[in-house]
Amino acid sequence: MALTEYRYSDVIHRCFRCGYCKFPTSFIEVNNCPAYARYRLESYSTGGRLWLIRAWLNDELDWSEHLGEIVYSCAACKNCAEQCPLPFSDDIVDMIVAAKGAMVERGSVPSAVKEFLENVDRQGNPYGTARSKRGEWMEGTGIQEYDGQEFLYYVGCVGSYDTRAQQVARALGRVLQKGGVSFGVLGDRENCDGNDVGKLGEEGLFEALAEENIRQFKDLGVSKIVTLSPHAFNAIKNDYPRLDGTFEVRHYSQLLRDLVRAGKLDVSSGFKAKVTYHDPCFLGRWNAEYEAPRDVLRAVPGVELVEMERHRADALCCGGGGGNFYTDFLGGSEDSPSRIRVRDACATGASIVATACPNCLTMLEDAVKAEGLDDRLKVMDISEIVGEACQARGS
Amino acid sequence: MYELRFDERKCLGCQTCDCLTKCQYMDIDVETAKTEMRKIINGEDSFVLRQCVTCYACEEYCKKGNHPFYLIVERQEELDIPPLPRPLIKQGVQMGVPWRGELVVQDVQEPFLDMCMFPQLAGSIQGKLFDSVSIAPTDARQRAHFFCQLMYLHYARSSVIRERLPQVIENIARHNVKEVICFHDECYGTFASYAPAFGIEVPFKPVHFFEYLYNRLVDLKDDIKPLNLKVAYQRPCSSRLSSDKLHLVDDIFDLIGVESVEREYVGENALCCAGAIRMQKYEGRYELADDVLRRNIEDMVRAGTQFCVFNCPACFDSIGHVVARSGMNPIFMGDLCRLAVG
Amino acid sequence: MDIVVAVKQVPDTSEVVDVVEIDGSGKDIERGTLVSRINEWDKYALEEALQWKQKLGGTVTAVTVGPGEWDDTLRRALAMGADRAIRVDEDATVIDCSAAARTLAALIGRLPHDLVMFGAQSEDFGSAQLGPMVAEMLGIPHAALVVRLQVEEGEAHVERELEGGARDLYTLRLPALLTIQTGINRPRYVSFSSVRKAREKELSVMSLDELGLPPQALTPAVELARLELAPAGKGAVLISGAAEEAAARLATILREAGVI
Amino acid sequence: MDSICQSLAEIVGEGHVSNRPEELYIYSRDLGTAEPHLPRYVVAPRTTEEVQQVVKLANREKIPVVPLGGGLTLAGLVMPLRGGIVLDMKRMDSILEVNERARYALVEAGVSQGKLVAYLNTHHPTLVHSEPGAPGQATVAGNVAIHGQGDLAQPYGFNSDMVNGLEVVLPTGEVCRIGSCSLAQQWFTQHPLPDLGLFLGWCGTTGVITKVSLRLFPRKRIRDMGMFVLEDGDLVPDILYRISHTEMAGDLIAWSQELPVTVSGLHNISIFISGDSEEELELKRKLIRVGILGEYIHSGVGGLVGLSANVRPRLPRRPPVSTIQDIKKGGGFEYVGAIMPVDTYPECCRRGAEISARHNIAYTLLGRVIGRSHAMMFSWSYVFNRADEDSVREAREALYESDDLALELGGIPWKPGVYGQQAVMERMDPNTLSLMKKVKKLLDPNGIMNPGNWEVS
Repeated sequence: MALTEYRYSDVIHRCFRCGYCKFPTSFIEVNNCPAYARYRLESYSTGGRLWLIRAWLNDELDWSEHLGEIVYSCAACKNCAEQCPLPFSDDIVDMIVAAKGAMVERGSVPSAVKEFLENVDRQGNPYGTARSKRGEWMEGTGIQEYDGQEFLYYVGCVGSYDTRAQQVARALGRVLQKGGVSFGVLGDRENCDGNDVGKLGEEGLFEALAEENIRQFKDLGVSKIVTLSPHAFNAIKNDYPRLDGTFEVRHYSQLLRDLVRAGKLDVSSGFKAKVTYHDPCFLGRWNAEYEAPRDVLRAVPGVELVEMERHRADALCCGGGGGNFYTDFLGGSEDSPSRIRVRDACATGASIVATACPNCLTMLEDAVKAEGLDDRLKVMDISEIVGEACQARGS
Repeated sequence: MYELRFDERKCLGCQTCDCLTKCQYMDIDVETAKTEMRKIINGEDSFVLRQCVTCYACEEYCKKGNHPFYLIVERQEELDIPPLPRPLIKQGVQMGVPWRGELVVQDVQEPFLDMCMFPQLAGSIQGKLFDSVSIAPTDARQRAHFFCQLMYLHYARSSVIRERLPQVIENIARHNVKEVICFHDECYGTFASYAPAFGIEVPFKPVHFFEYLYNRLVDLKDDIKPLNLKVAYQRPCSSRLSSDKLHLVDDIFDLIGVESVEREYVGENALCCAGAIRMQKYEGRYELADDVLRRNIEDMVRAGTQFCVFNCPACFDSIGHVVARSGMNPIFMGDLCRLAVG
Repeated sequence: MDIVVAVKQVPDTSEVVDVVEIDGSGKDIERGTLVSRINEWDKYALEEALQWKQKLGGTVTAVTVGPGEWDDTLRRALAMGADRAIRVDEDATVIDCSAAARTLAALIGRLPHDLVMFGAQSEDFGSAQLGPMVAEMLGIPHAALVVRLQVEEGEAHVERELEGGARDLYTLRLPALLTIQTGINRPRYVSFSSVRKAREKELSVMSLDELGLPPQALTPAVELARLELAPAGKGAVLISGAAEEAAARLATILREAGVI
Repeated sequence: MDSICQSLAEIVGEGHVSNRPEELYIYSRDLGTAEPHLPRYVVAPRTTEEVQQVVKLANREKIPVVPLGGGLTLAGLVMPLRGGIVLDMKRMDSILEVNERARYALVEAGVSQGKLVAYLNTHHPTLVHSEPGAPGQATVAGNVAIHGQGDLAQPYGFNSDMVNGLEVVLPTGEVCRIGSCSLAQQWFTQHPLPDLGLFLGWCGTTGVITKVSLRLFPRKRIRDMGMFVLEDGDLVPDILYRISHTEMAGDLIAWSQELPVTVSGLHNISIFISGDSEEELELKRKLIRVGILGEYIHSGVGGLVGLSANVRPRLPRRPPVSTIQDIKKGGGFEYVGAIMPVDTYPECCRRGAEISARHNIAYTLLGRVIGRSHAMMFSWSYVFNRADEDSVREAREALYESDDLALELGGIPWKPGVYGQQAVMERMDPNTLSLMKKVKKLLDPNGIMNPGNWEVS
């Protein structure tokens, strides 16, 4: 693709590389951009990335696996969009996604990205595990297949296939049951929501997935959706409508808050621990939902909620966004964002780092192991904490 | 060129000279008032031209429907005795120059709300009260095309108003609406008082913002939850050009169930925000501004004010934070009404 | 430079070994729940062909013998960049290599071919015979397990992979047939939109007699007696814990096993 | 990977070295108008020892070394003019010590201005450093290496006058400490030892600064500001002189710009004050407003906005957020800053506006007082469109003309690019020049440190 065909050809040169995109609002650390945190080379900062993209589209640079990795190491966490003072700040992430799109159309993407996309195309999930195994997580939970219930509980790929995340998918199921929510799941019929496929620049595949899902949801008469993953929440809330798929979608943390407030969920057994909350990008910066998860935690007796120095719109991403939980361009170092993040969490003195995203959960959990913090810090999903808090006393 | 239609005979024949005798900033008896007005009419210098703090009030005091304040400003300019330091005049005059693009005529329907220099406040034009309203400008880069210019009465630059106003009126008229609701008192004053006073054609009917609010509230009567608050209204200079609309403030307060507090500085006797006074060049003006502000605020507090209600964004900007600092809530009239209808 | 690439569609068993089951006949696996895809090796053959077309011009034609569903794979080949695709309409799951070879030879024989490329083997039956057989039937030279290719002046210089990573080099006069080993290149990603665009490209279907072959041409030389699943392996150990410990643990296991 | 890359990787770890086209591309480009120059390697060290080994290797192999901080000089001072190794210091970003009582902070060279501000805000709210007003990623060490100034310049002078001690890796590889830290772990003063000021202002041509001890100052609880507006720029020097006389003001900045139209043709003096109490502030306001500005206001030549308990100040963020580079929607911005006598302000403005007009760029002129009007840093800023070669050229020419203007008016270009450096050295006393040459030769026999800059021919 030539620069002239690029959607942002008239904007991309306007990045000055002043570097605000690397920081949180307070400027306390230069590593609030996950990719820059990991590599600490200008090429991996958002500004550097934009300049490199422009150089590539201008034929000043050839495509290389390394260039691909630089571009795809963007976790689409939106910290740059949050911090960039220029008028086009809202478009920055999309400028990078559009460049990924150009690479996808040329067929030159890093191997890990290729696997991710081919797996989703074949099996409806990035791991390439059989579609026929998607529903296995729900065995023995008594959770029903969707059949006209009030809510469709959309689990997503990570919750369906990752062993740790499956526990969370079940935990949330149990909590919803306890809360008397009428809901069902799709099991093997569920397909990838496409959020990360889109963020990897494979617009065609994203639309195919979205249209397929929308058709299925409509056929089943779904009107309300509750998602386990903020990624699915983001896609269904912000992208499906333009494909004529408008549903009343909520992230589960929002639903739990209502249940607790309405007294439909008895959390009186409580959960005694000092807890810090990690904001998932696709809940926080992408959808400005910072309070619901915190409200839920505050509602649980015994939970002492403490904040990390960087939180809410300034939270450091776990490094799993934009498909990186699978492609892993940000892993393998003590500078990996997930490891920095668990060190941040540890510094608060909390014994639990809670999150509300299966991607964050698995990223942080691996990081806790890698940091050897197993004995000091436990990674839990909010639904698990609530789950424990609504165990009837004594049981 | 447009000229001020000032009836000298009315003025010279006036026995009360309320314009000057009622002035809150000058202590003038009828005799002096007569002499000074005569000088002013004859285009001679007068201490009035220097002592005037440009609060617009005399436009309201004058019972003869004459335009003493417009006249004073004319003379301040002719005799080159402006109340402000020159750099601030230059700055102010340049503020109204469109420099970020030509006028973009949006397609709008009535009711149409003219936001003048304040598109950034469009955020509060929403909800039931405004559901069918379309507004312009919506983009800060467009605002100079809608700027009513009346502010320059504080700058002894009536000529600038006359020079630019016709174009601004033309810009608004190009939106093809019969009625133009004026978000800002200043705009209403411009179209309803200043323009006629200078024989400037206004091809649409200006509607006072409070008039719209009042009528809309009447429509929504059933949705109104009385707020039961004690409020004080901060009268802007420009409301002196539309005293006939002042009753709407209390009418609205009644509708939304707020009590306007008993205070000294109210109605004719209201104190301005003193924002203009603070910038003036004469010795003591800065201190005067502080004094006016202090008296105004103390009066509100003494009366047990909970909310201080604004129409003019300039007033809000210059004293809103002091109001807040003194334990009251500054709020625009529109937002107060929105609270009431939920 | 005209290149013909033979491709095959296979069931995707990569991630799902445990769900593979033998069907009633005992001669095939349950294909019900399995999704199918292009044979891994064939991707490399196609990529290699396309890269040479890019360098030298000419055409790339993808061919296969198989049932209607296999059009998906041909479409994928077209999406990758092949100019046209031809399917001989026969159920390849019931015919043997020699039959398939005869059919393909007949087809390829009718097409312009300076180079013919096969994947080194198939993921399902993995006999690795088809390429060589076709070469023999066409009477053109061939090289198997090619990991490097250089084409110039009517000759193909190839590098083959041998046991233990040894290599040998040959020069073949064109036309020639090569079976391509994985790793020779990095097959491109085929974007969804290019698959959509490929729908406009030519995909023709031929029958045996259009190729002038009698039905008995498909009589198998060998017959599949029975399929069996490999018995589940034993002694798998799951290592958990922090990276350092895990690594240490693994090292000891390997040492004990005498692997290192 | 060639052998040098290999050995660099052994020093700093593989992930922190690159000779790949992508990194070389990014590090070959400055944010300003300077033409790109490709490095051969990019290295991001974490410790002084690593820096030391890299420099030793470079000195042995005679490869240039260019230390890079925030990369925001805009004058191309951190571009590898002769190739070689770009040393990205930003990984060395630990704040090692803040001594409240002696009021200093000891930081590694890669610590950003933003981080120091944030760290002091949270952990030492009564202390503040002189923040230069560049984007937050500018580094403390980079700033003193170029004689930067900050928002405490008016009361306390150049940031490089606030250095209590340095750790430097010499071009020949020795780690050397300057100041009290050379005797013991004490970083509170450079004096009374013999002056070894061989690194400040040398732009990395005499060694790599790895640690800086920077003076901190009392941080008052409340900030306030006023804007004094004038038409007549000739009044500015006098007013600045008189305000600084009151000793009540902090940062003092006179500026004049063509856009937005509102401020066009005017001169503004931004007056910053601070105090621990309303009383203290009010005293300062009065002394400045009534004592100094009153007569200008009453005569109608000056107007005051703010500096009042009853006017809410619009205070800039620290570090400030700048968007000037986007004015042309072109992402390009560079300025010539020069240390000038305050009296030249009017002439700097007049001639600056002419230069801007010649190159049809809206003029943006600013003078920040340094010390009690001892000098000012005057900047002529030019925005350009990075995607438009002509626009870049216009800006570049305007910059050269501004360098010449600064010298013509008796000032000295600050952190000049190569063009400005040459212009300065042409006018310099030959003995001074040869002393510079001797110092450079002595410290850097192989000429590996940031070659092409401050090169005495």
